[in-house]
Amino acid sequence: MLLKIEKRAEYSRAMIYLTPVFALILTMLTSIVLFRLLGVSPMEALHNFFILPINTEYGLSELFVKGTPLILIAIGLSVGFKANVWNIGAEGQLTMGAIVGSSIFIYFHDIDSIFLLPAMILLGAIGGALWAAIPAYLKTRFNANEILTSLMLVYVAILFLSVLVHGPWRDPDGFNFPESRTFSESADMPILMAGTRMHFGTLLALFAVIGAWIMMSKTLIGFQIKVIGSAPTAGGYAGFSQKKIIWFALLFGGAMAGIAGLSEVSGPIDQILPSISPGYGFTAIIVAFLGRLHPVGILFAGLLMALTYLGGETAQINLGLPVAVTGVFQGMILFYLLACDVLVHYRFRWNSFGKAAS
Amino acid sequence: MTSSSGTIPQLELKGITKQYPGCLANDHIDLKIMPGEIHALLGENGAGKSTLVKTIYGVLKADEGEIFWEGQLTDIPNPHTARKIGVGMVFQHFSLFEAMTVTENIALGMSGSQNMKELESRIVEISNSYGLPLDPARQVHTLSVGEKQRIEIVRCLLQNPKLLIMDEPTSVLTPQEADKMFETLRRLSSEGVSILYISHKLDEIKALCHKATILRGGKYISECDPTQETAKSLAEMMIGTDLKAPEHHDVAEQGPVRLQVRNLGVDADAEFGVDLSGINFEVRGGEILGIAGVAGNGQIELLSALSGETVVADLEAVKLDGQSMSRLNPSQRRNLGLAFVPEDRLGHGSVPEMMLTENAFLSGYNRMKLMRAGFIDTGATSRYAQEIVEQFDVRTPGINHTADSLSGGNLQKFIVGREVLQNPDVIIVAHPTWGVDAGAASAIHQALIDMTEKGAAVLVVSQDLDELFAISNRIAVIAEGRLSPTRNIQDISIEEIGLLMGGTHGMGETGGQTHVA
Amino acid sequence: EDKVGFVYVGPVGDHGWTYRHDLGRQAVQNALGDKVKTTFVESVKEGPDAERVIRQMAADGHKLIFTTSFGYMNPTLKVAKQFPGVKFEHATGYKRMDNVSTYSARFYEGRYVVGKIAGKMTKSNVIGYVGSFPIPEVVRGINATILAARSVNPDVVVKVAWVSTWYDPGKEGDAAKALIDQGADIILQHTDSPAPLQVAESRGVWAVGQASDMSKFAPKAQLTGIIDDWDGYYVARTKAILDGSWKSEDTWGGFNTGLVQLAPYNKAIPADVIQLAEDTRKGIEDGSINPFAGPFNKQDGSVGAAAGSALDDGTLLGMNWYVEGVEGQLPK
Amino acid sequence: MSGFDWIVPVILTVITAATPLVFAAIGELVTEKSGVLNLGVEGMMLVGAVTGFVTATVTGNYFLAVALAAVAGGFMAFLFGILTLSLMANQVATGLALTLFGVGLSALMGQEFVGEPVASLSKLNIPGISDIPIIGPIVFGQDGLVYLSFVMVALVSWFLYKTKAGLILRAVGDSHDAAHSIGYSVIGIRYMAVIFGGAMSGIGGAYLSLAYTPMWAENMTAGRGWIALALIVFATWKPGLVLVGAYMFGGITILQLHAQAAGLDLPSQVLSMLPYLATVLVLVLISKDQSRIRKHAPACIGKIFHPAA
Ligand SMILES: Nc1ncnc2c1ncn2[C@@H]1O[C@H](COP(=O)(O)OP(=O)(O)OP(=O)(O)O)[C@@H](O)[C@H]1O
Ligand SMILES: Nc1ncnc2c1ncn2[C@@H]1O[C@H](COP(=O)(O)OP(=O)(O)OP(=O)(O)O)[C@@H](O)[C@H]1O
Ligand SMILES: [Mg+2]
Ligand SMILES: [Mg+2]
Repeated sequence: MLLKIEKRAEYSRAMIYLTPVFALILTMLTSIVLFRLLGVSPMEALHNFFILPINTEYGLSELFVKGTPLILIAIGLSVGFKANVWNIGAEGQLTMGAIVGSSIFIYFHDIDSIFLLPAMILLGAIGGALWAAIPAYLKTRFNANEILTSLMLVYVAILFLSVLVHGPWRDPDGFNFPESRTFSESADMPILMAGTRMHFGTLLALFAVIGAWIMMSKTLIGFQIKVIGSAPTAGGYAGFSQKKIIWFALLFGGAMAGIAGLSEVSGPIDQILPSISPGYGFTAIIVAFLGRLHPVGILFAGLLMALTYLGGETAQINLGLPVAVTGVFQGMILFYLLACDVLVHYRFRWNSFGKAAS
Repeated sequence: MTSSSGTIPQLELKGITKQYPGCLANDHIDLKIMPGEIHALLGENGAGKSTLVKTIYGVLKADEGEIFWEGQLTDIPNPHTARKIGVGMVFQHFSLFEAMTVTENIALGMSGSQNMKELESRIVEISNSYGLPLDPARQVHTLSVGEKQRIEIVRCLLQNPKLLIMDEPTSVLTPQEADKMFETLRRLSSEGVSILYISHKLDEIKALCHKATILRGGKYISECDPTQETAKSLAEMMIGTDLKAPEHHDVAEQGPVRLQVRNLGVDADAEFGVDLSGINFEVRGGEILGIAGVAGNGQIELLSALSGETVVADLEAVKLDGQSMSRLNPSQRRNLGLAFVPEDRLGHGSVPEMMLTENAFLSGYNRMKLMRAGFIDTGATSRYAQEIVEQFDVRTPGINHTADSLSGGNLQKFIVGREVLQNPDVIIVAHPTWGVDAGAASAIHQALIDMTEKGAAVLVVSQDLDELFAISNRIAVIAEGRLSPTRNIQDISIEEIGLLMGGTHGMGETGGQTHVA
Repeated sequence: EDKVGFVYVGPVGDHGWTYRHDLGRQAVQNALGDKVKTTFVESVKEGPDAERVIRQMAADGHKLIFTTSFGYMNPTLKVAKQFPGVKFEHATGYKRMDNVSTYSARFYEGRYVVGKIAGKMTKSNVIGYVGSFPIPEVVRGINATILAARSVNPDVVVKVAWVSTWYDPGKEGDAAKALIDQGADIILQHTDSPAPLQVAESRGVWAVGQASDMSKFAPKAQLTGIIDDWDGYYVARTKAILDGSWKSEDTWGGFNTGLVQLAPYNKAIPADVIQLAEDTRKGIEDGSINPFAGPFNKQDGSVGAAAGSALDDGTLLGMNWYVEGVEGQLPK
Repeated sequence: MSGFDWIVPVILTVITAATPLVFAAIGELVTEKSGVLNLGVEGMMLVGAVTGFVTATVTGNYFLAVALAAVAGGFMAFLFGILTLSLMANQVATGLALTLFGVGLSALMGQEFVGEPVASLSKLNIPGISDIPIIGPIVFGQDGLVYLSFVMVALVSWFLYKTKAGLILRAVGDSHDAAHSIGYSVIGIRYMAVIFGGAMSGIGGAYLSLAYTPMWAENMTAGRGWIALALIVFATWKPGLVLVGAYMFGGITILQLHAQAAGLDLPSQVLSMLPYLATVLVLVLISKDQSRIRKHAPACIGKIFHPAA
């Protein structure tokens, strides 16, 4: 007798919804051990991680604030991953989006116009896309591996931001501290719900989810992306250009990351700081795969990922659990989610003899 | 287990059963092979042939059943054991490593460790003595399919097998190459080596094999002596019903020139590709032009210049109904009325992980008007896919199943159907029945002949001369990137074609025997 | 039981900036543990996360919240507006409100003393300085060092290597090595890890500890160390909350408040140099010495401060130029 | 400073900066050659770093410390293997999750050891020989791990290209289906390659906490795991080039610090960009020769293998 993993003839729809539940149950079981070891009541810890952060309206709104950049970026990346384009430099594109998007405010901060914010969002998208255009160019022109180029450009973008914030973009009234002036009313993302920080960027993220869904399932470009990603030769046969798709995937991913960056600085941050993202560009990669590269999946995965961060903060405050525990706990949840996913396409069977059920 | 007397079977299978999820691939199959016997395993696509031989080689584990090797009950848990007791196998889908050299590939197929220098000289020695020349230092991805197969064969021969399993070995070989291989097999047989031979080419089976076991739907059907049967009777045993030969219509009325190629030259972009030069031919409406040739003589380059995957600068080079297509991409060419069935059905003609509906959309969206208001019209796409499946008898549980879940023959029918239903003016088909069983092959041939009746021009590129002679009106041969003048099919013999094809690519000598149907 | 919250920018295990603040928190817990409960959140990134964490603490019933990084300035103010009943203390910033105090330490006073020692101890007349980012806080320290060093040894120069990070032991160590290879025989740093001291120890040159006494890492090389000591301040401010005397104020304390301290002097320093250092420290403490008193020139030769005058706090706060004796261009 | 005096210390600095990268990259190279992409290098390095440090502090035995660091890194990789090889989870996501996990786990393990110094790994010192100018300190004055890093590169190179086992490992990375059908245990071989990669990352981490900067601090790898990953692509999966890449990257990092200390008039951040920009530039130059990349890049990288049986 042997436990055997067997491919399902067709993927299981039920498992798509059930595996997160399995993962959650496994997480809870393991948490009992983990938190006992740390001398904390497991029930209380789980309550702090999963319930407390979002049991108020404000907490719930914060879930969206934290989830917004993750979802925006993951949507962009998922399109690239579908096309087999491995952009892992979203963090840099986010940074460039924030920089280019806010440049218009930094240089023309007196502007008071309803067109300012739309212009900033547009420029944010352009900034991110331009930064992603570098790997796209190097890939299509010189065949340079985009994993490496996009990753290296993350460091360059962050250092470039540092140059700006420590130099020309400093708030003139800010005693030379590395911060820009704070954004004016018309450069701010409108708040969606009074008294919270949930901002227009969240709507953009929802649009992105719906838009990407339509694009990938209903449009020719979405179809082309899937074909090129899955069988480039078949794409060539159909007349789809691989280079064009590489460009599109990187520019789209860059633009989404750029919008995420801009919506962070003009949303909750309100100014340019030396660091504008706690690694959203990298975390979003996990979100994209956790969401199985599907826009709706990404929406949920982004919110779940955000929740683990919020939960980590709550657990620190209320239970004195160090941030390290959040990392371990997060890693554990992700491991279980990824592991349980196997059930969507495979099933376990006890391999006994001669059982040939059909 | 050393002696192999004349009465103890080399290999005997009893009640081998293998269940895949949702498919009983082998259902209590019995089989017996004597030493020195060449034994054919016949069956339609998906009958369970590959499954059975993979079980013998230890790649798969049977759910039930017993294997007797030289009369003794033997467990073959993995290929290493199989090789150790003397089983060698040439896979249907090559088990080769593209980024490695011939020597490395062969070393990988042998147990234990080898001295590479020594191995190289043995490769040269064996491959020459059996007439399968190989350059041990070449990287596999630079080789033609025929050469790739030689690697697999030489890999087996190096281990002095007592049983050699060959899963569709000739589907990629020229007649000359195939004949060479038959010589090799007969020699092995006379040396006492048993051979289990799978092929869809029934004439071949008749000429080569002593015995045949026929499978259908995973079940053992019968055993027979192929020399006493006709190709038709063998095929009918496999299918279980009557086989209709394609109705060949004589050149009823020669239509106008539809596809015209003038002085086409292409520089190959792949490292070991073949440059094309001075290619001239035309295909008229209502006729089938066949292009024969050994793989690796420029077919890939020619096909991609015709399909639009490679664009050509010279506007005069490729024309459809008088309109230049040279600089158009594949989808623009389709709009003009071109359809194309590539050689590699999985990954080129279709996207393996995509559903049949999506694969129908892949090449059909323009001509079949499957887009509405800028969006994919899923309803129309499904109807189109359904139509292909029904009209071309594609056996699949449903149009929502992925292309890679279809057997090769069924997928080929689907792809041909997809192109044919687009009602093209010109259709180009590469290797239309590669590895496809007799029933499916005749359906595909019929579809192409039907196209000509509608006035379309059909271009078939193949190295299967039987096939070309069965359906073409005219024929030309491609060799080293150049095309011979076209000849009417009545005016040329298989031998002549074989001569034109041979002596060019890696084969040591020209001429020799040709394979006669 | 009242709650006092701390928001940290790094992990408490950084052995630098955050580590010292957490020692301060522990001091509060030890001193007033029967009356207050301290909580903290570590590794809170400047930006939206900071505002959420601060707000959550405020909403959770914390009476006093210390936000311990410059980048928390605006988030602190935003939350403070929504929670007028909660008191906030923001480290190293310059914006205050009725319920927001600011506090910082005049680390440059420590650097000035260190500069005197360095000027005396250097043989090569090159002081190496491992910088994090070119912000006024760091520039001030560099300038204080060279002013002091030149006051005892006019030939001294300071070479700076910026590592563009607060915390990367490897890179900080590499910068120290580069500086030593360029002739520096005293390594100063404005980054958080003890790596530069370890390098100095192994290369046989002098170094100065940062934030904590780092002599464990460089028993032979550490001349002294500039210690951040928030314990007293945190305990005092918490007490003020408990007895209701808390007022919004700006604290920028030096030696005189105990916020800045020096680690024990290395035994290898000659007595007269120790004497000089101690005199300087006392002078600063009692106000008779102002590190930024003129006359001195800026790097470009223009007057930094004229004789008889000294830089005011506003100028110090925004300092973005080098004084004479610092080599290289200040990144702008 | 006269003549070439400065060269020796610069080279010594470059060696220490490059060594952890060499370890992590050469291990991950083997993993990738078998067709598996493990992005969790950073996490594995950190767990190795803390394990090595704690062991050295507690036992004072550096040999044991390095060995246990390798075991710890290997264990992390084993977790990754269970998920991606046995349970067929996506490798990219699992690798990233492994990094999150490793950062947290190492911090938990090291909590009690922050701010504790440990003696640096001792250097080889052969009186007389190590004092030979220039050659002496560079060739004969390193700690054991530096020599080991070179040995590992040579060993991996020999293993991959000169042994049957190495051939099999490359074959598994080139086509897992073919390897399976001629009888190799794809999963088993990949487990070994993945665990070896983890062990090397663990040693790379231990080099940081025991030799480079002998201390433990949270997150002390500061992104070196990512650089190691990039170096493999840069090296087009060739062991020798990994060494070149690591030393080039380390070299440019050190030189830009020297340039600053020497007063070069450029923003420090711009100088800090140089190693990254140089890496991209060299990659672009290398990428022109596609056939070489095709020859060395594992075709199956990141793909999930599930045997049909
Ligand atoms: N890995 C697999 N998973 C599920 N079903 C499979 C698998 N491999 C084969 N099958 C099924 O088993 C049956 C037999 O397949 P097999 O490959 O043995 O056919 P075959 O006789 O070799 O066909 P062909 O002539 O096309 O090569 C097919 O119907 C197929 O659907
Ligand atoms: N992963 C799989 N899941 C389900 N069925 C599979 C899978 N892999 C292969 N099959 C089945 O295996 C059968 C045979 O596969 P194989 O690749 O041998 O095709 P084939 O029919 O032999 O085609 P050809 O002869 O043209 O090579 C197919 O019918 C297909 O249904
Ligand atoms: Mg088969
Ligand atoms: Mg077949």
